[in-house]
Amino acid sequence: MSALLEATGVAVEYHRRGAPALRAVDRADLTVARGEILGLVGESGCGKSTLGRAVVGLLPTAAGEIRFDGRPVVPLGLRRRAPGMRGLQMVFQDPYASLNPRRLVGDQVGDGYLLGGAARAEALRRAGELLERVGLPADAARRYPHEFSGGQRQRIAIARTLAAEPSCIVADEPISALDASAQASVANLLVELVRELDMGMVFISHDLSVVRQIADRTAVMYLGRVVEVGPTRQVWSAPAHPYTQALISAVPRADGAGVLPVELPGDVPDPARPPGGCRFHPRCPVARPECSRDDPPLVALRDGRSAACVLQTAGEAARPLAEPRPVAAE
Amino acid sequence: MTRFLARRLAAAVLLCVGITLIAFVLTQLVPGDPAAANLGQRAIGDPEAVAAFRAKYGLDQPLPVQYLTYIGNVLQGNLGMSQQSHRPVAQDLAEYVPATIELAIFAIVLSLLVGVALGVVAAVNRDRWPDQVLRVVSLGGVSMPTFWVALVAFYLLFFKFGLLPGGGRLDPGMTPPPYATGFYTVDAALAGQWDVLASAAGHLVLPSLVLAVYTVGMLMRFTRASVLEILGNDYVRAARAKGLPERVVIMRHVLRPAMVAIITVAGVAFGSLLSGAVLVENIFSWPGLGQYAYRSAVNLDLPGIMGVSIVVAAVYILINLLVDLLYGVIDPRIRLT
Amino acid sequence: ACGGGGATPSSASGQGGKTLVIDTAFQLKTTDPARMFEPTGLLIDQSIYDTLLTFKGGDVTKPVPALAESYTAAPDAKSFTFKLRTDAKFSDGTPVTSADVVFSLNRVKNVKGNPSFLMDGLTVTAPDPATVVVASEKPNTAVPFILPNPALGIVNSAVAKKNGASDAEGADKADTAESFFNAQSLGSGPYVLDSYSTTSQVVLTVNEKYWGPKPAYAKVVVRNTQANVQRLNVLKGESQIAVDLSPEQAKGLDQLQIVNGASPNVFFVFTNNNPEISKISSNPKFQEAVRYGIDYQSLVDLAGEGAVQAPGVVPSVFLGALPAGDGVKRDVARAKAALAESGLQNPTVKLNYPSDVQVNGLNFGDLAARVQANLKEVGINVELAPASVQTALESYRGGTEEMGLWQWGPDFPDPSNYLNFLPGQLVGLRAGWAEGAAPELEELGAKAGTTVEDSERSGLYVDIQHKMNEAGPIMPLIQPAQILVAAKSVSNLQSNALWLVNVRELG
Amino acid sequence: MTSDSTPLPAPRARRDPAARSPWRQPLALVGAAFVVLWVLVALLAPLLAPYGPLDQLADKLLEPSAQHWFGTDELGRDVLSRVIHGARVSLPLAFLLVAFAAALGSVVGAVAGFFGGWVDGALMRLADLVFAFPGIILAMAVAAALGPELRNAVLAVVVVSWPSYARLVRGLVLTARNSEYVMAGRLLGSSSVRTMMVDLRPNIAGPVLVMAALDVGNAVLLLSGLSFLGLGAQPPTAEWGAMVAAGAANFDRWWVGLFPGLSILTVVLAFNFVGDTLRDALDPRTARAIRG
Amino acid sequence: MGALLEVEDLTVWLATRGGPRKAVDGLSFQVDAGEIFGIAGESGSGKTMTALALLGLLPHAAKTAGRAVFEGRDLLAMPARELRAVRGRKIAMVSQDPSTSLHPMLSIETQLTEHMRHHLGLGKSEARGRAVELLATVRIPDPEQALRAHPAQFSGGMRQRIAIAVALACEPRLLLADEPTTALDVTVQAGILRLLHRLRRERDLAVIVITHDLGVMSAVADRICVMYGGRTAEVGPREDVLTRPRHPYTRGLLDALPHPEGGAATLQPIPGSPPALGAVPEGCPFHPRCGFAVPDCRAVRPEPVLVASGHLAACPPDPLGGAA
Ligand SMILES: Nc1ncnc2c1ncn2[C@@H]1O[C@H](COP(=O)(O)OP(=O)(O)OP(=O)(O)O)[C@@H](O)[C@H]1O
Ligand SMILES: Nc1ncnc2c1ncn2[C@@H]1O[C@H](COP(=O)(O)OP(=O)(O)OP(=O)(O)O)[C@@H](O)[C@H]1O
Ligand SMILES: [Mg+2]
Ligand SMILES: [Mg+2]
Repeated sequence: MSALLEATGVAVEYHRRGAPALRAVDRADLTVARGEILGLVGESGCGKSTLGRAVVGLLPTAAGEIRFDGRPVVPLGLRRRAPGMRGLQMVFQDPYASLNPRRLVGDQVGDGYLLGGAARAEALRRAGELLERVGLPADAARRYPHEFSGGQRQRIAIARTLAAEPSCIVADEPISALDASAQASVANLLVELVRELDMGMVFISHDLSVVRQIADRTAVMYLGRVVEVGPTRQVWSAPAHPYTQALISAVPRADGAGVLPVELPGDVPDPARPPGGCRFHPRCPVARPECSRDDPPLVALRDGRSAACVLQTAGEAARPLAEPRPVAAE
Repeated sequence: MTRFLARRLAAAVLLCVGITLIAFVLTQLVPGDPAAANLGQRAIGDPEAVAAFRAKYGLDQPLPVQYLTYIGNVLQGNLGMSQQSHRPVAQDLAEYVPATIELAIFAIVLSLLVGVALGVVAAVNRDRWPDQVLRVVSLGGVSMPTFWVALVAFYLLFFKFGLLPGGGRLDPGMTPPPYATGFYTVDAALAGQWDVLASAAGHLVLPSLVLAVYTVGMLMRFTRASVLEILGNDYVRAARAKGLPERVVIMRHVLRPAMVAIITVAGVAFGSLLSGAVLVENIFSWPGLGQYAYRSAVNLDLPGIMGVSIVVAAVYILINLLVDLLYGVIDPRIRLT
Repeated sequence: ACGGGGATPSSASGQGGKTLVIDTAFQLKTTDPARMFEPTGLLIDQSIYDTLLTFKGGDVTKPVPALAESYTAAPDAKSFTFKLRTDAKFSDGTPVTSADVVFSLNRVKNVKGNPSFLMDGLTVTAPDPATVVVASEKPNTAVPFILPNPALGIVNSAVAKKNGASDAEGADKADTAESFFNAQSLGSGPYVLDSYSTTSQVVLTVNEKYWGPKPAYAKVVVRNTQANVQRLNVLKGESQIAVDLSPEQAKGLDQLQIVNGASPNVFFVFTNNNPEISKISSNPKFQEAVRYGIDYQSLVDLAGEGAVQAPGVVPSVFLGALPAGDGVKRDVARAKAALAESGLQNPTVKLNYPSDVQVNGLNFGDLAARVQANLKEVGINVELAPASVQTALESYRGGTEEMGLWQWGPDFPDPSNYLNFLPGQLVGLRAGWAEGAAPELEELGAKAGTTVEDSERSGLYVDIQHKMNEAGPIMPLIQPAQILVAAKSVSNLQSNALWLVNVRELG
Repeated sequence: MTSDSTPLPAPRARRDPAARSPWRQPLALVGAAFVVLWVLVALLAPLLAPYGPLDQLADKLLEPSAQHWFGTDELGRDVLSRVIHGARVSLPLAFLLVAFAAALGSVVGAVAGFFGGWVDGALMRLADLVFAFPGIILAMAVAAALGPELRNAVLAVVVVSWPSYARLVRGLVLTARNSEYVMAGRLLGSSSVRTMMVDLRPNIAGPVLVMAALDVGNAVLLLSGLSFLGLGAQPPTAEWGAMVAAGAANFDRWWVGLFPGLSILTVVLAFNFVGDTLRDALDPRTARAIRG
Repeated sequence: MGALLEVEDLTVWLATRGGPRKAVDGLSFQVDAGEIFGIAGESGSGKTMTALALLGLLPHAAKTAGRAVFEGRDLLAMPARELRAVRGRKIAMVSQDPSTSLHPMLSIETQLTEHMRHHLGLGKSEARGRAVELLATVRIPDPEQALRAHPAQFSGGMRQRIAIAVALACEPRLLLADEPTTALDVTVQAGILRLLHRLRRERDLAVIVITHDLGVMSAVADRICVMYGGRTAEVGPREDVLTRPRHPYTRGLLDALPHPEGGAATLQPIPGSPPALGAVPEGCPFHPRCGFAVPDCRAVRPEPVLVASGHLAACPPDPLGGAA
């Protein structure tokens, strides 16, 4: 399976006036194949959105290489995007901000066809079809975004990207702003589309349980780094990085058992001043002395897994971590 | 904060230089001839007198030289000679600027007190009758032609009912206090001349009331809007949820953040007071910057116009700086970064 | 504490004596006599500085002794000898000598300020400390009428020199005394300068060393006040004299005294006599049509009470003025006939005027509109071309206006000033009236300029004006009213054509 | 296919800009009525005015009467007729002024916001400069130099009043430029110019319009102020500011100055009523505050 | 021991452009002292309005009906003055987003002590002392230092701890926690949930936790109320409601969650979307989306009935009854 989208050693910096550049993503690697959903998880501020935007070319990279369909992704400037890049699209988190409040839904969805060279009438007709395809009535085209619920708007946003006939979608928290039931239906729609159209998808989320449900592979980010990647099932059942493990055990389960989730003490450090050594070591329950010195690279383990932790050795199977103790029960 | 201030100051200086350049270019672009404007009927016919005039004010030099000379002089505190008052512009301004600033400060303080109070009342009573009434009041305030208000107020309050003293900064014949700041009220107090102080303060009331009509309206509108915006914040609900008296909630939790927008507007309002002064000073015989500007303009007194522009720009910049400083006082987040 | 209704503001200044408050809209740039030529400056300097000769009250037809006890004119009108009085002292107590006079007058000449033209062609010498001789290159009958001008006030030369004043050639660069003059006066008049500002007020206090009778007011405050506010102030007793009220504003102020003096300003229209500028306006018959087409009476009505028709270019208050009845009367029939004779069909002309200045409360625009309406009735279309005074002056001075509505304020109250209106002279040229256009008139003018004897002079000027009223491109229109409104307590108030208020003489 | 094909819910009012119809508010209605009234007066002035604005009738300074509703002035002109004709002077020029300032400012702001970088920096510094420049003084200088004509005053005021539009538009473009819907459009291959015209223009037009509506009132105030000082319209033009100045010469004849003053007040007030209501309706900030 | 708070038939009308609309419609529940009571439901179901109604903090021009008896007195009928004495003192509130619920411009000390001084009449230093203790209780490192700081200097989790400290300052009997963890990361959320749990234990504090996250419910709540369209769908002990739901809506919510053990099974969304304010259908509000709806559901407004011990559900057909 050849990679559809491939990012290697990507770094992204934000330049702020009167302050040093903030390296929000640092040496991150990602690959997505056709028909595959890659889940990207991590705490707030760890750089998921930044990486996602850089990957589609909305942000310039400070280092590294991004290739889509074998061609390099060039950051978007004032010019229009190269036609070959239209296959790489993005779905945003906020269904209110990602649609223009003053344009008809049909026009916005039709844009994709129009810009692909279709005539206006044709574009509108096909926009109507697309809207139906994502589960909206055809007359939705003649309405304004504010007339729709959050879930419906997200469907409109998805329809809009589909008009560009993408082969890869980066979805940045597409369901986080939605109600539980809408979350489920939008997530289902995305999965269905990926399977049906044989697309690749990067599904960014901070909700591990959803990622666990729909992603084929999962990448875990911490403070601008990808610290672990692997097939979802394995990552979930036998995390290779202590951070992955902490994330998983912090998720509460609606099983009625009244079990308090496990807390990961401390906060995400300021990305402008990351700790030396392994970035996770100040919060790591199993940190060793050398962790504050050496910054472990992401190494490939066996079975398509990778992790950036001293506990793991390149080329070997993931070494199981100790069960997390509920620290200082409150 | 100090670095922030240093940056602002540097920017301010640049802005001042820019203003002089714009003022200079604009005054050169206008086709009028200062010699014609300032020499008498007969002297203008005399080429020698015209040449003398041009030489005296350096108008015979090439433009860039004129500008550089001007900037050089400005840096030494020399704003040139006014063609219209035959005095150094700096000396003129030292006399007229304080008169206008004193008036503007009076007016802005008045406007802040009244405008903010009424704006809060309107916001707190949103959509109820006090709000509706105050809305008309505030829009009325910003819609009144200042010069007309000035005339009516002068006629009624001074002439008809004799409630307030009339034109000028002091009662006629009263000697101004010794010059220290140029603000008569301050100077009189410094010199212990209480009758002068009373007269100076009395004469400030009418013109500053008139000027404040517009700014009160302006501040009311913005206060209302920003208080309403703040009222919608979670932290206000949180303050109420703490069971604090409404007075405390408004004064401490609402007004403080609202002040950020209010002082911004107050800064702009102060600028508009300076413009308003041009219209009002004439009517109240107020010997201030406005009248000076008017006379400079009418007489095409380039050094005078430039001087006024620089002063107004400097005031504008100072006000902005002050507003920035106040942001820091009000909002710790700004102070901290 | 606020003197809202106080009718006697004198209490504020103390020192006994009364205070006089005069409200006027300032036209003031300086009080240095050598540089001053604005109305407010004239009013102020007249109270500070003595001149060789002066005028009494409102009568500007007769120069009377001031610092000069007496004078004699040479028959050729080329030299005038003045005998100085010996008791006159400056405000610092030093006596006034002929050296001061020479210094003062030469300074005016050499500083090359606005009033320097007054000294054009004049040289001043002092044969002895009590005698001054003013000599003129050309015969100049106007000298005794020029000398009362406050710009020719005599300054204390010793103090002035110490403070940077110079009367030598090159004084325009060397003289640095202006700011000193604006801080402190150096005259021998009844008042001294107490404080000075070009926008708020000028305060004069009595000169303790004054050689003449003590003036009635111990302090004079001249305040810069808008005309409409002046009216309220004087009504309320805040001020005693209002200078800039229009006749309309002065109506119905029964509790006050109103001093009506005709203004020496004369409004006139000209139709350019230069055919290169306009074939229409230079047509003599057209000029006749304009002359008789204008309704002078309606213009007088427009200008309000106190205004009069200007019968000739010389204002009624001056020597040589025409009697009121001699002005041109409107004659529509004659105008129409003249227009028909001119051969012009429905002519259209452009009337230029300065739109942003007022003279004695009168707008050029209002006058122009009237003229337009008048001429319409005789079949002449007038297109109004208002412009700012700065712009309009340029075309006026260049003599390129087809038709112009302007005003002449006298430089000095002598009819010789109006020789400027003759062909080839300053104003004549502006009206396209070239030298040689009216030889008879020009000859009369030359003669008037050299005649010394007043009654003879007067007759010549009358002749000149009669001739000008018969033909030519210049038509005098009106003299507006110059009104002083004052509290009844001010006695002996008169309006002077030169310095507006006779401050010195008030009782 | 997923199942969410149930009928759409009733339109959600909370984000609907149009649903907050400003025209229900009495103040806006009064304002709009007055705006329409004055525009009609300006258009139909020759038909409405009983006399010509410059006709000097026989009697000066007559009190208001059946013959002359607003009396006559110091030259015997009918004040009502002059007030009516005054609308033809002030309104078109105010509109013109605002239109020019808004157009100039919008273009500058759009370019600055769009290109960013040094273009933005340079343009915005220029705007700061002009903003700090005392407008009325420039207007006075221009009037003095080019001649005191309302036309020149308008020119001067345009020169100094574009920066507020530039700032507004730049701000809007900047926020919109970073908004997700613009990014989405760009990803679909929309060129930046097309983005500007299609995606940004409709979002910018509203706020600019509101600002302009409020500005018309300010322009009327400024122009009449200049005329009052004698630097705008010149006699005998029937202009309100100049008429107030004429009225000021004679307070006893209150009608000469009162009616032109009231005309200025009502026109400005009307535009402010309309503009203020529009702003409340359009400005999401105050709108949010109103929603609580 | 009797109920600390007894809400009966609480109805809230909100003012909208189209007139008053019911946001909460006849809600009843009770909270015992020392109990964590959860209110769950989708966005717009009226959870927040319920909490605000109790404190008299509803938006402008809102109206209420029903009773909410707290310590023997009806909160809804109380004069504003007295209600203010209850707020912060007896009933405190923590809201969703700590970055907006703390005043950004006031120091932590001011925010933590102002109501203590007002309600308890403490002096400045006394209040300060208690503030330090409180911060220590919610595990803020270096409390002395923290008092001088401003909210912007803390991370989201820290801020929420401080907000909880503010709420606890006057030792209230009841804490309303409106989505206290929604804005936080799961890792931080775990800490806050533990804190609530501990406080309840240590202080005998009753807590109403409002959330749409059934996982959070499951972790801390003793009893759960599920709301839909401003009404109660189901109330009961945590385990009963989450493992043996009796209302199709609760069932739907649970099914929409990712399966706890993962796996390839797709998620099960509830069809349609929740009703908008004022557009709640007649009869059972859930019937248009309910797979089990019978004609009666359309017409008859269901009232919660006891379906098991302490477990009420408002679904007369009770299609899930047999599933238990
Ligand atoms: N425009 C920006 N300018 C400066 N810093 C930024 C900008 N956008 C994001 N950052 C910073 O970059 C870091 C990564 O942000 P990013 O939005 O990529 O995180 P995220 O993982 O998507 O978080 P979340 O889950 O909250 O969406 C954060 O520290 C954030 O503060
Ligand atoms: N100020 C208001 N004016 C009018 N309607 C409002 C207002 N605030 C909220 N609403 C509406 O009231 C209904 C109930 O809102 P509420 O905030 O109680 O829901 P919630 O259950 O807390 O939802 P969420 O999970 O989104 O917080 C919603 O339909 C909402 O749109
Ligand atoms: Mg993100
Ligand atoms: Mg809520």
